[in-house]
Amino acid sequence: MKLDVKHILKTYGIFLAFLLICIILAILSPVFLRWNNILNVIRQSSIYGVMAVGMTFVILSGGIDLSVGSVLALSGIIAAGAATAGVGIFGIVALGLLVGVLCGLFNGLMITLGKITPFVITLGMMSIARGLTLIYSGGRPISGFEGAFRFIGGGFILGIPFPIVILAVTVLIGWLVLTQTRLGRYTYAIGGNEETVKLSGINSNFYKTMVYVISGLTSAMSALILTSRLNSGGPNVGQAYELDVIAAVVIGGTSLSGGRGSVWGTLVGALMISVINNGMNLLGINPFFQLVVKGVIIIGAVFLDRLRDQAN
Amino acid sequence: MKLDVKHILKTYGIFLAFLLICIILAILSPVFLRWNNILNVIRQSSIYGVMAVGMTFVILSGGIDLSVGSVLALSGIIAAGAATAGVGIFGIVALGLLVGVLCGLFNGLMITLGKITPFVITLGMMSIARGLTLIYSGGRPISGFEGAFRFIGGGFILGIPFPIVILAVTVLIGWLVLTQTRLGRYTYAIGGNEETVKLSGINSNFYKTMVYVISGLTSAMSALILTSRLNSGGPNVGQAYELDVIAAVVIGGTSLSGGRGSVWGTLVGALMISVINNGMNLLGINPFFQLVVKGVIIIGAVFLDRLRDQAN
Amino acid sequence: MEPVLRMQGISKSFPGVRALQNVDFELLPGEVHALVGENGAGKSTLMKILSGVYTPDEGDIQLKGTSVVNAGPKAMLDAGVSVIYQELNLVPHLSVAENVMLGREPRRAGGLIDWKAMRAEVKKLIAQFNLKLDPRTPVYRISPAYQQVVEIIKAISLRSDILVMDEPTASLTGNEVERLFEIIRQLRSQGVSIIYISHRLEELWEVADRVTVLRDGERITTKPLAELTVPDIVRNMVGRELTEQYPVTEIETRDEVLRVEGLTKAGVCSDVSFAVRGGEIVGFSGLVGAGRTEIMQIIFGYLKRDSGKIFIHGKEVDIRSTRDAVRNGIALIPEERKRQGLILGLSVFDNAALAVLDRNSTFGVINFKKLSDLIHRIVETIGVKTPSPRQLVKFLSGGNQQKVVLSKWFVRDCDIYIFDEPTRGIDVGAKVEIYRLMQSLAQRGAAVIMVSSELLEVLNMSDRIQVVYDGRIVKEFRRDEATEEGVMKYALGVAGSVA
Amino acid sequence: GRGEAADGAIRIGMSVPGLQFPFFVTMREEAEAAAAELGATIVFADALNDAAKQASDIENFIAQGLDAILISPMTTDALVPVIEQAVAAGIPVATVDRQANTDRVLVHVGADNVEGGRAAARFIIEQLGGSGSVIQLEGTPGASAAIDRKAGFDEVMAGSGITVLTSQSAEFDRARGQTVMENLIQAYPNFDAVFGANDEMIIGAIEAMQGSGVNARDKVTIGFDATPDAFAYIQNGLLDATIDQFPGQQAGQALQILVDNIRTGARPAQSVIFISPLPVTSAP
Ligand SMILES: Nc1ncnc2c1ncn2[C@@H]1O[C@H](COP(=O)(O)OP(=O)(O)OP(=O)(O)O)[C@@H](O)[C@H]1O
Ligand SMILES: Nc1ncnc2c1ncn2[C@@H]1O[C@H](COP(=O)(O)OP(=O)(O)OP(=O)(O)O)[C@@H](O)[C@H]1O
Ligand SMILES: [Mg+2]
Ligand SMILES: [Mg+2]
Repeated sequence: MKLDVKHILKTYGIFLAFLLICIILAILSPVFLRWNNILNVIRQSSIYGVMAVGMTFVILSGGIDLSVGSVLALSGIIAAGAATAGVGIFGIVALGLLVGVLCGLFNGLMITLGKITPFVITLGMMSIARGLTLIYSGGRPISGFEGAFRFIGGGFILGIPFPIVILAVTVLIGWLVLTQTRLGRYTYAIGGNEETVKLSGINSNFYKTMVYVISGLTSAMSALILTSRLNSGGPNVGQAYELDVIAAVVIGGTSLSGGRGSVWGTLVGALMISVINNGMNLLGINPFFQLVVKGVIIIGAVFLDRLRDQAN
Repeated sequence: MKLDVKHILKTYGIFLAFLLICIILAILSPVFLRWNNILNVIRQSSIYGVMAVGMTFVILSGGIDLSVGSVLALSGIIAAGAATAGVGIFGIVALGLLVGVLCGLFNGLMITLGKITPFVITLGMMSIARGLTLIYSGGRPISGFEGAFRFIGGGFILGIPFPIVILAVTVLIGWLVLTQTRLGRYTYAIGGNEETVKLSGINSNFYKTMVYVISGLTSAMSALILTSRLNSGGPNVGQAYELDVIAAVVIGGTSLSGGRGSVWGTLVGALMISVINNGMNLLGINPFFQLVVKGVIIIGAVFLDRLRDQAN
Repeated sequence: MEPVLRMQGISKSFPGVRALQNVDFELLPGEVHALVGENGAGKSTLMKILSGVYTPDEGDIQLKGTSVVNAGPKAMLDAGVSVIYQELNLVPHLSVAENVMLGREPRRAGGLIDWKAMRAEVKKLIAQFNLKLDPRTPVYRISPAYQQVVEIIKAISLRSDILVMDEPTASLTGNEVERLFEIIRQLRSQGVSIIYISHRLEELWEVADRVTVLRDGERITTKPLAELTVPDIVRNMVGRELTEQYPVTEIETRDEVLRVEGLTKAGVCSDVSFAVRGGEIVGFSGLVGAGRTEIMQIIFGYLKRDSGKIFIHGKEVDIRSTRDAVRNGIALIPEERKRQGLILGLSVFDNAALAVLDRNSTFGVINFKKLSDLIHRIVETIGVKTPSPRQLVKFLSGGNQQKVVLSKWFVRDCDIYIFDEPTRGIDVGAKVEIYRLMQSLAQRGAAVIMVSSELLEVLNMSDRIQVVYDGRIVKEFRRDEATEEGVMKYALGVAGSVA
Repeated sequence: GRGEAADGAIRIGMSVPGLQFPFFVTMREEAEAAAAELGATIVFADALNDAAKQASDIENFIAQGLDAILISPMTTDALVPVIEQAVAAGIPVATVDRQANTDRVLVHVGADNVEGGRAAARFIIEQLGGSGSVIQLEGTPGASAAIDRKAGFDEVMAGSGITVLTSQSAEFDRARGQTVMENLIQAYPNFDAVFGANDEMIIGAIEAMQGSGVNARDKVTIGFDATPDAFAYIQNGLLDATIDQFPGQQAGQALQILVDNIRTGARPAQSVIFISPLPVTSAP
């Protein structure tokens, strides 16, 4: 028996912590479990969640990407610019994603070929992309889009908000890529022991670069959701998102030193952050106290999860 | 000859990049090299610089401390509260430092005994300390201090601003501790391979905890400088400082994976960030472009330094 | 016969070290060519040049007549050269199967990895070794010996023309070694050329055809093994006559220093009791996985025990941490040097000083003058080959790294020394030095425990031998009653069930 | 309105861009006091300076079925979708201080930031007698308050005889205001006036002057937001004026209109109410 509990905690520690939080909230607030509120929470987590899938790749490979928030802003403002200039929906999406991919490509190439540590290069990119966003927009939001583009953030498919669909698809694809493709397995391998990967004749630089491209891509996807949802691209959106996104990944059990973790943990991490925010709003907790409560919950949840690490 | 250049770059890469930036600024702005401006820049870097010394310990040990900005705020507001309540200068300083030490102790104990990863626990502390600051202050600055306390941020010793004296002493002590004491050597060793340290009969948990206590202490020192200098403690000071402080350490050549780096590099990293900001103000660069310029300079400087890494 | 590989005039220097000087090396088709030399002689460096990890300063490499110098690891792999590196090269959190097939994953249509095919393939390979190993196990969970086998399987499965094995048997014991030799012979008969590096000189005659001896980065000789004896090779390696392999000294045994009673930890060991007197060397023998390492780690306070008592000088001590153990005068030289013994990114000095900083500092401030003298003396006595004590340990040869681990504990005066596989990867000359040092510790009155998988070493060095099987001590031999067969019988668990 | 909650209390959701700005701290405190007088309670959310979080907060308000929403939106457009969503769900919405680009809100009570910038510029021109030089400290690049205050200020300055020496961002932050001003004192030692786009920055700048041997009393200084700290500096003679946008009054009026609407269904006579921002030169 004892072993069983340990095994469950070991594998699902953070998931159980998450359930516990949900149960407590359901007891404290009748609103929490209402269908609309549940959709709300998941939709809210979609922005972080989608980016966090890309960040999971980066962190699994042993790297870090601080530029996600700024890349989101740049990609969003360019999509917004295109949308107000009358570009069609496919053009907008393509352009937005392209911006993210290019930023990621730049990060990846500077890390692999330029041999600069990921922290520094993505910190630089964070500053540069934000600056470009301000320059492009003149510091002003760009607003007011047509129907098709608005669907991305505001539409529904079979009663499910479209951002939730995007999140689900992204997590699923992320999981498939990580477990079923060479790109995914090499991502783990590079984070575990890059030297071995190189000695096995694998072009690790290519795969490492790809990981940052993926992160750029998911940032751009979040940008499209957010821009559409807010009906406006703003030069200041996404500020300090990197911390929340990395937090979702790390809370989800992915090791910051790379090589170990999963996209499911990340999903739970992202949902947990949304649920905490939602719950505190529902309960009307004083905003000053909210910060304390949030900190305590995050620590507490991971404390439960630590049993898993101990077992390893 | 070729070897010599390589050797110099290898050891002093970031220092040379820093000099280059200074030379360019000196050419572009006649004001840059004026004695007053130099004192200015160094004094401005003292806040980040002092914290970055503590952060160097943390990162050398293989950890990270995201809570420095919030701990600074908490420590500062409590010092400010004490100052306006008429507590004497020694009481203020002792109280401020105590707050930092306690926060660091909490971080350290949760990491070593609670076995929670540093990222998560210090992220939680970041939120908790900020919340406590807001609760204590009611969200408002606490302002207006007496002479003695104002000396810390505004005084001079032999024509040198006192914050610069504090910075110099902190870097010097940091360097001595890192190179000449067990605590310092164990910090490197823990960052290099904690298992080996444990198997060498060393109580690594104690030393690891100390590292976070030091970081809490330096955050509190910066809090005293900043609070005194601003003549007010604010609930919002120090936001996003963690990124700049970690950047100073990493730009200074300390490896984020631990075990390698020095406090001198950190000093150069902190000075560099101040110099870039100062230079852009002096040159009156458009604030939008400032972000781009800053990003490019940071990447460029570290690019120069990468030659050092390659040699290793 | 036309050689498949010809390396000519290879030279390579690192800062402060001339690793190779004008070395020639030839490999014939279907030949097993042994490469031997002292620690730091340049064996691994030569092989890393062959595999494209290093580029030589000078010299040419020809594979079947075409020059391939400077081609890089991938090109050499593609050209049919595969290498089992001395330092394990596995990805800890990937499975055994994935590690074996890394870079060559079978794929289904659509590019997805074909897990079934992969597992089946690796299962077949594992079967060759008669191992019970699930291909799905992550490699960090298996013992170093099994990890070594995984490396071997990986290299063999590449089906290369040239296979380099850099000390493949260092962490293996009897059974696995036998299987490895069979496989080597089989490969040879298929025309594969093998370069075989080892410090266990006796085993060369079982597999190798010719031998090349390196000394201080120079090639001393290349000859068929049939023309040589162990002393010949040793003479070529060290440049002088080495009289004895196991030094003999009479050491007077004193009072009991360490006594362990009923040490038990679920799933690891049960009811382990033994005692060691001052001046005694007690050997622990057993198969890989018998639990010797864990027993020692429990005594050293690194693993928690469920029950059992530890007495030092007759007094029960409460050891809850490694710090308690060291304070009570225990030293443990661990078996996995890279993971448990060294800090690769720090210098030789820092590593060697790690366990004695507390004794050489006042109020936490280190007395470097006193410490330097001590460290320099030991590093010299043990013979760590390094350009300077400031050299980072990661740049030392494998054997020299092991010597640094030994230095770390020799500088500290302890009452009890536990050596776990102390001579793994150590050359013959240095082994003798280490045996002497162990004896001098015993002479000083210390209790010495030696865990080793090299049976001969245990037999020759121990006053008494404890045989461990499945977490228990199943038999104790006195020196005069121990034989190879006797010890093996108990280690295999055969005799235990009878008795 | 959809009537009152079971216990009779009206619950109004209030969302502001960030409590890191003392302006909104004041607004929140005075709003809570005003709500209490009206027999309502405030459910408060801090957007932490993030439009996406603010949108989520409003969604959470809707999910809770609050009776009304009082919002100071992060940007003019970003919150429009959720505001319209709330109105569609039958929840009356009022905006304060910052406006939202929609005609669905019940009322907007605000003080025009552009007008505030103009007022600050006029004050400096008057104090300097029409000639001299000024340093401008802008807010966070891209923030609407920063853009608008700067726009109004620049517009009036352009037509005057006063030179704007430089305009740098200090991100609405006191410590940044201090360092940026220290740097600018080196580059432009002969300035006559400083405009800080909020009180935090101008206070930082005053501390910079005092610490660099420039007497702030000799310079014309004006901030923005009328925070208690600013009044303390005014009392000391270090600060000349601050632009008051009367956050409490804004929130109070908006709350009154919301409560009336819930109780009686009444709609205000005007759907946009502006309170003129004024430079104040002495503590209240
Ligand atoms: N990357 C490196 N940087 C500096 N010195 C090196 C490096 N690699 C090897 N050396 C040095 O080159 C010499 C030869 O090392 P090598 O690893 O080839 O020895 P080896 O014969 O394999 O020894 P061992 O039996 O101990 O494995 C040693 O002195 C070693 O310290
Ligand atoms: N991290 C781990 N997780 C699970 N099982 C492990 C782990 N490490 C080792 N084992 C298993 O525990 C057993 C002991 O392994 P180990 O190599 O430590 O043996 P040992 O006690 O050192 O053997 P020896 O007697 O040769 O010293 C083996 O069966 C091994 O596969
Ligand atoms: Mg070797
Ligand atoms: Mg063992």
